[in-house]
Amino acid sequence: MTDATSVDEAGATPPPDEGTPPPGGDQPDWLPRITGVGESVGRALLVPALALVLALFVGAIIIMVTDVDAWRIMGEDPLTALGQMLEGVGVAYRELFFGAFGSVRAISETLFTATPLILSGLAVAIGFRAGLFNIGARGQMFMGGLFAVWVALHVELPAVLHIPLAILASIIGGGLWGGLAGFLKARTGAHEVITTIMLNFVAAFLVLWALKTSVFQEEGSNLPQSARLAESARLPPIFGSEFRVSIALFIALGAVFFIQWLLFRSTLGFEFRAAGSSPRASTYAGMKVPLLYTAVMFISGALSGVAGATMTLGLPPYSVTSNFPGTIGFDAIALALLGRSHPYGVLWAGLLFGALTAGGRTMQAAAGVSVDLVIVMQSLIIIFIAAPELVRAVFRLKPIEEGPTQMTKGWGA
Amino acid sequence: MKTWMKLLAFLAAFAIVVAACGSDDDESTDAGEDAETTETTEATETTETTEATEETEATETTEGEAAGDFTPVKACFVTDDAGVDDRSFNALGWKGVNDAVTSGAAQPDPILLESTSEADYQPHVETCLAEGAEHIITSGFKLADTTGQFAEQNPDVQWTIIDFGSLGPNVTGLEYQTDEAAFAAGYLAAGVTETGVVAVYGGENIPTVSIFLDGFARGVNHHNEAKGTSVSVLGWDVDGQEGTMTGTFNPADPLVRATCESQIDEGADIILPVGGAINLPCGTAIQDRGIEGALIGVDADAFEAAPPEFQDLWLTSVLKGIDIQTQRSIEAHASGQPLGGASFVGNLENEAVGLAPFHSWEDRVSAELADETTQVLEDIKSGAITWEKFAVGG
Amino acid sequence: MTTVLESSQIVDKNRATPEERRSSIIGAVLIALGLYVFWAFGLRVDGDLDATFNLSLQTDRFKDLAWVVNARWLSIAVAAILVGLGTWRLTRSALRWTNISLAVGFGLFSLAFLAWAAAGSQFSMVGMFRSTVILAVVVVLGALCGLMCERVGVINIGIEGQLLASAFAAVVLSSAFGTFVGVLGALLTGGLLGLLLAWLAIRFHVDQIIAGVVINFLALGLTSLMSARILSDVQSLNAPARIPAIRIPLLADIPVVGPVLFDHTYFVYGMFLLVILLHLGLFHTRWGLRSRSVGEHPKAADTVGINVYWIRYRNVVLGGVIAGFGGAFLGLAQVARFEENMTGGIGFIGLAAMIFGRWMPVGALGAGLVFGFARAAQQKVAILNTGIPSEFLLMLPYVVTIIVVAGVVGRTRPPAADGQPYIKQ
Amino acid sequence: MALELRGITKQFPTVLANDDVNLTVEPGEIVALLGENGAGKTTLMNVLFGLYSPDAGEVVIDGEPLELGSPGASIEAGVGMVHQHFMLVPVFTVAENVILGLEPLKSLDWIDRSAARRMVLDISERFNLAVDPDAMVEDIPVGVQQRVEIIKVLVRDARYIIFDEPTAALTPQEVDEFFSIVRGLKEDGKGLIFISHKLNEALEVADRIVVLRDGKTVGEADPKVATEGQVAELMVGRPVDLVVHKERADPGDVVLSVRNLVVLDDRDHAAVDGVSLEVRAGEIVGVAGVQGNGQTELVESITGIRPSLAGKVFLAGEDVTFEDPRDIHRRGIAHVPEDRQEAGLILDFTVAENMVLDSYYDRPFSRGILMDWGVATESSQRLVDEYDVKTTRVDVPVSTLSGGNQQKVIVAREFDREVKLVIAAQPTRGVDVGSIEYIHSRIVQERDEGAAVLIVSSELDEVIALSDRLLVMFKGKIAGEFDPAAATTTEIGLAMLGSGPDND
Repeated sequence: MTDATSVDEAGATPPPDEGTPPPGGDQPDWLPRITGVGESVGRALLVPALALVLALFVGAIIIMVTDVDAWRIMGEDPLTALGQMLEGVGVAYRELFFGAFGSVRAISETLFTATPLILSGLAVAIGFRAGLFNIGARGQMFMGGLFAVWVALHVELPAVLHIPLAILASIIGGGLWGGLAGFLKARTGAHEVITTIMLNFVAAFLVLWALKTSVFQEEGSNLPQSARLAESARLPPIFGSEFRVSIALFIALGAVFFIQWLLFRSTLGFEFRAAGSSPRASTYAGMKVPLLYTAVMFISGALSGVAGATMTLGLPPYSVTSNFPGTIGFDAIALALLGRSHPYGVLWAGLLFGALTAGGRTMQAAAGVSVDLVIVMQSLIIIFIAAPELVRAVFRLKPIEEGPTQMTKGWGA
Repeated sequence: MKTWMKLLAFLAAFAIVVAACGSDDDESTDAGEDAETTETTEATETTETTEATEETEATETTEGEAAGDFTPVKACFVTDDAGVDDRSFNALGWKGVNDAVTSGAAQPDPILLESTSEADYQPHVETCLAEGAEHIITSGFKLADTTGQFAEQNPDVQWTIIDFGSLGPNVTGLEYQTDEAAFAAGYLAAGVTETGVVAVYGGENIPTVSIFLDGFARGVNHHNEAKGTSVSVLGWDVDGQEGTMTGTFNPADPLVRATCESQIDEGADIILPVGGAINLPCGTAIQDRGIEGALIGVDADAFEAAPPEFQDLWLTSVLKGIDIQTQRSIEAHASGQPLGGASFVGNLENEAVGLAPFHSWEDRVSAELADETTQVLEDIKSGAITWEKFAVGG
Repeated sequence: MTTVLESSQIVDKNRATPEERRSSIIGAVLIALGLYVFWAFGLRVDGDLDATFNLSLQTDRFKDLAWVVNARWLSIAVAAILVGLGTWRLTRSALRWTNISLAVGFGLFSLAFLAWAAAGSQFSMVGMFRSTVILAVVVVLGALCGLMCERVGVINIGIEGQLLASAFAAVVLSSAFGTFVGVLGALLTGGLLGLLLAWLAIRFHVDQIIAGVVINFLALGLTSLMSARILSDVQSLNAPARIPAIRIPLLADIPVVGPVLFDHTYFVYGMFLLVILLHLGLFHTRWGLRSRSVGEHPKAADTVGINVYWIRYRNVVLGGVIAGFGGAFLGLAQVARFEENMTGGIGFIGLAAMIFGRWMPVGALGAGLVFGFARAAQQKVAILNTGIPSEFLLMLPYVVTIIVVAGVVGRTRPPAADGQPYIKQ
Repeated sequence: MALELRGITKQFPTVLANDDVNLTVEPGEIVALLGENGAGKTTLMNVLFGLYSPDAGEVVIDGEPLELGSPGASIEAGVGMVHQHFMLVPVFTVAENVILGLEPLKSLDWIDRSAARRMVLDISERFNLAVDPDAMVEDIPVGVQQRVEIIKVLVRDARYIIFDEPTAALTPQEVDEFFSIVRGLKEDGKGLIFISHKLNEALEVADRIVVLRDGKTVGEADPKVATEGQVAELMVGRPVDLVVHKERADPGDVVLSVRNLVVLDDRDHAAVDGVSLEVRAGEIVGVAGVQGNGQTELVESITGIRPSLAGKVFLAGEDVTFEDPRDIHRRGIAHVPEDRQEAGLILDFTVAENMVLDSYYDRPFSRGILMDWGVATESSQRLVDEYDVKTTRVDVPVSTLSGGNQQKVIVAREFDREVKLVIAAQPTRGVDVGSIEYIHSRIVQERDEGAAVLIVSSELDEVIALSDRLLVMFKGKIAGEFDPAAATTTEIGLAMLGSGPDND
């Protein structure tokens, strides 16, 4: 009674999420699945590129429509008004681009901004792979960051040891916070969506409180702000102190490769993916699914925790206030989805979002267009990429037979 | 192509709505602008009124010596992650910058950079520098370390930081001993209350918020001691330095209004909410519950600054002259004075903090109480009333 | 030959059934709670102190109702009941009432905690319950929106965005054209975003969670952008009239119940009405039967000629309208002002309430009230100067939710086809 | 007056399921549509019923063309279908399921429950289909669920009724009962299409037999004259051997011993209620019974997936009651689970990944925590060849394989090692004839190599053919033991209904 797809009609089963390589191709056997590039590069990039174009186009319309000054003269002099609107769009996009790629500083900013996004995006992605929806990246960033700050303030070590120890602390902090949600799901069935949302709030208040205790505060200060972190615990900038991009970037890249390896080359990753695709079959195959849930949430939390560490140990001026995760925890969900829960996908998506955010800052300064436009464009890009049919329809491309792009597993079981 | 059309239709509909509002409100827009300018002028008047009420000497004694003789400087304003619409220090700081433009001390179209997260501070400051700003105003203690660092690297630029002390020879720090005025407000509230219960609540238990609550609670206690009353203060524990917090500065969170209602339910009729716009839900609560209550504003004179429908609710406001000092800091710079690096601690003495007039509550505050309150203000200034003041800044 | 046929009354049981295990764990928890109450609230409170729970508001017709109780003795009584209840759970072989025992246990614990906090002082219990209802409104409406969608198999994670966008619409349209248009606009905006979700999920088979996330982003981005670029310039568009409370004659004068339930804006009445309507609707009407069939087994619905897509579109849009109602409450009944990101995550709490309430309207109401109660109660405790840092009180509602979800609710069963796109060949 | 399908063609992404198929059914006629699994029978009927839109062709009912692609239109035109996978909402009551789509209303939208109950009882009495209208569908046995499906169709006044594999899950008695229902419907003037791959049933009940193969009609047969062999050859396209070849069993030591086992199902009811059984090396023990009588839970408990409440399980003399699935698996159990797609395979994993699903953690497929995909791929390739799994490559998702080949993947995975005990549940459900033959022969081969085999199946023919010893389960208990060679289907069928002679 509970059949999803009928068995005896072979053709009726929908293809799975990951683009099935066309039969008869001559790639090495396991390579396409692992790299995610099964189709030709051109075809793979077409839809994302067109999605970006569409998002820019819609964004332009929004800039024009919300140009209050231009609308005021629209009645008397529509041409000038229109010209003013178009000029506004031009300036905004020019600044957006230059702010993201126009200089060494811009590129540094793009990479700097992308770093925690990649890490927390990976956190959400690995959750999706195991069939869990971790909305708690924000809370895990809080806890990871807090643990790292504690080590940075209270341990005295040379940098080569201090930094790894602080990162390790963030792994533990974030991991415990994520693992708690996983444990509760495994033991009591409490849904991770509920628990991670709630743990976000709990962590936020916990950090707010902690930063007011003498454990973290600078002596004599009563501000909710940590003391300056020890020099030895600060993540050293790559291109000198003028540019913010730090070795955190390498940590993030390392994490991408590590998660890639973990998911596709290790037994644990095999188990994660199995539990994500079919908890029942995994149980039948002898895997301990509840344990896997706890483990995957630990790893997911640990990744977010490291993201939190990069926003504390790696954020000049190296004193920590109560909102260091910003909106990264929620952007992470979008990133994971945009990257199709694939580590490399998350990497590219993180760089894209980093560029948009970094460029958005400059755009705000120079063109007076609120950074919120960046959020709108991010959501448009996600829509267009998640609904390739939509893009194809707009550009009148030949539709291709594709199954539903279902990447998440609903509420799991 | 159908999809395409739908998309366009959606956007067109959207455009029409906005256009409708725009054209519809052409007049009201102008009116709005007018109102804004009026507001500005009134605000200046207010300060004067304040000073008049306090019967102090003329304004000219403070920094702005030769008004009008300015070389306009390029100003750049960076908010903290609360954004410029926080109805608090960011908003007031930005107002100060614009006032400086009006007075000719700052060049027109000063740069405003709103932060949404802590990662924005440094790039925003860098943007200010890149845009050639001569005077950079950073708002809030969260920007302190960034400001200190860049001020050192850029000794030729004048900096002003709000709610923090000076960070170098070219950084003016603006701090406010607002508990002095809040003390007087507490005294006043204790005299006005009919239920014998007054209340305070804040957004988060952080110094810039708690300083108001602490001063207010002490003021109430002073009234009890001086007059033998037994007015109780809800929401702040002077000994424990803890109190009722909403945990958010978002006025739309139903918890904010519930917090205020909760205090009303306990009998409070005079309430001091501290934290941006979180006083507005309390105004709605007082109105909707139909109690004879009042609010006390903070930062600016709420009678002027808050939406008109609440005008009758403000007993007074605890003024914190961020706008004025920001303006003066820019003016000092523009008038050719050497770059300054002092911490300015605003207090009753230097009139950077104060108590706003009673406006619509004028009749309900007895002359006797008004005089007593004025006397309390004087006594604090003279040191006749003193207590362990709340530590400002880091 | 192994035709040995044993009866089911086997003595050598290897293991306890999951139910039995749960029952005894909960028994142990209750006993622990009881002992803690005895120690923390019973012994350590001054024996002479009374806690006064006010049962009326100043504005009530019948004033000065109060319940005065000795805090120590109340705590000791509660401790005794908790221990008794726990022991009963441990020994009793019948397994019913497990959840009810736990709920009663938590309720009593809260009472003892409040009595301890209020010892020698007083607070308004009616006010607390009144706040509980108000704090539940958006959460419940969000949850109802979610369950409207999920009952037909569409996961809606965009409740937050729907609330935010409709609050924006409510404020702007109400400022420009009056309250009626404002509320209508909010309902429409919520519905339109529902339509967008349905369109992406049904027409384009976009992963439903992605579609929901996109709606959140889109709503946040667009409203913040318009707020920054338009509302800050044209402030008259951000000044709507507030929607007043309607005091229901006679009913509002009933002691305790009146101020808690019958002196609110129509959003509160609307919430209760919706809960009742949806509950009856889902389980007693054609609409409900068809909706649930689509969420449980869309193909079965299809085979009896029910248009799965139409039902999904309809319910998701209606769900959006409900969220729009919640958005209008946020925008017009609280402060009557738009603030950027003014929902602040409450839509996600609504989502949690939906799961917590097991996809039932009445469950959603219960979940919303539990959350609302925790928020209201912590605010009362904050007033009482207990010395607990405000941050810990503020996190209490979230901690309570986690405990309740983990302890009471446990595994939940979503509609079988939840999140599954339905594709006809 | 007839129902006609003309030139129906339906293309799926990878398969041409129907290729210009024509079919006519007259009122008062039973047409059996025969064909192997995957021959396109169900697709054809789903087209007729409006679930699929065909790429070409038309349907004419009593002279009126039918709007295709809408079940509503088909129902309106008098077509009813009893689906193989029942189209019942498990959490609804019988009455709710029946009235879904034509709800009797009291006022406005309010459902008239008593009218609904009456509708069910009316039909149930008229056609002698006993059901309890207030029972929850997930709580009632499969046979009763089928009756609910039939009532659903009859309530809608269908004149042409399609039965898709209706006897698959029924006991012999239920099958007889079902046939008498079908004949009653025929006398009532209904036109009936009976889809099956069981020749004997088609021959018994049908007036006309139409055979489909690879999406095409390949012939018709008159049941009065045709023989099983002829029709079977028509179906498969080659002569078919329908008997399982095996030698007499030579039972050795006891391998599996189950004592007084009590197991709870998901809703905490004792699904297995004190079962004891033994399986010896070199014998095949079959467990027959209607689905839902505890077989699933019995198997899950023996394999360690579901904890038992009481009783013991011994494997080769060792107590394995509390061991987890992996340890039990390591002791040499091969488990072919009943639910291939949910429990046996991970559909979006590749063939290779599925081939190592329960052995990935050990050499040679991994060292430490590092997977060796090279070895896994090679090994999978070998198994694909050895077990004749039809797939283009081993790195395509297993969901692209047909049901029979999916099942072979599981069999290959489970059998390719030293096996002491084989537990196979519904090993050939939804599998084509060729694969059935193959899987059966592999099972017998395992027995002959000395493994103990426990077969659980609701297909009585299959257990009878395979088993050396036959147990019948009813309501969580062993309701009887039979010698499959000697016992009659009637005897066994009675035990399956709980009224066997051995049942006390």
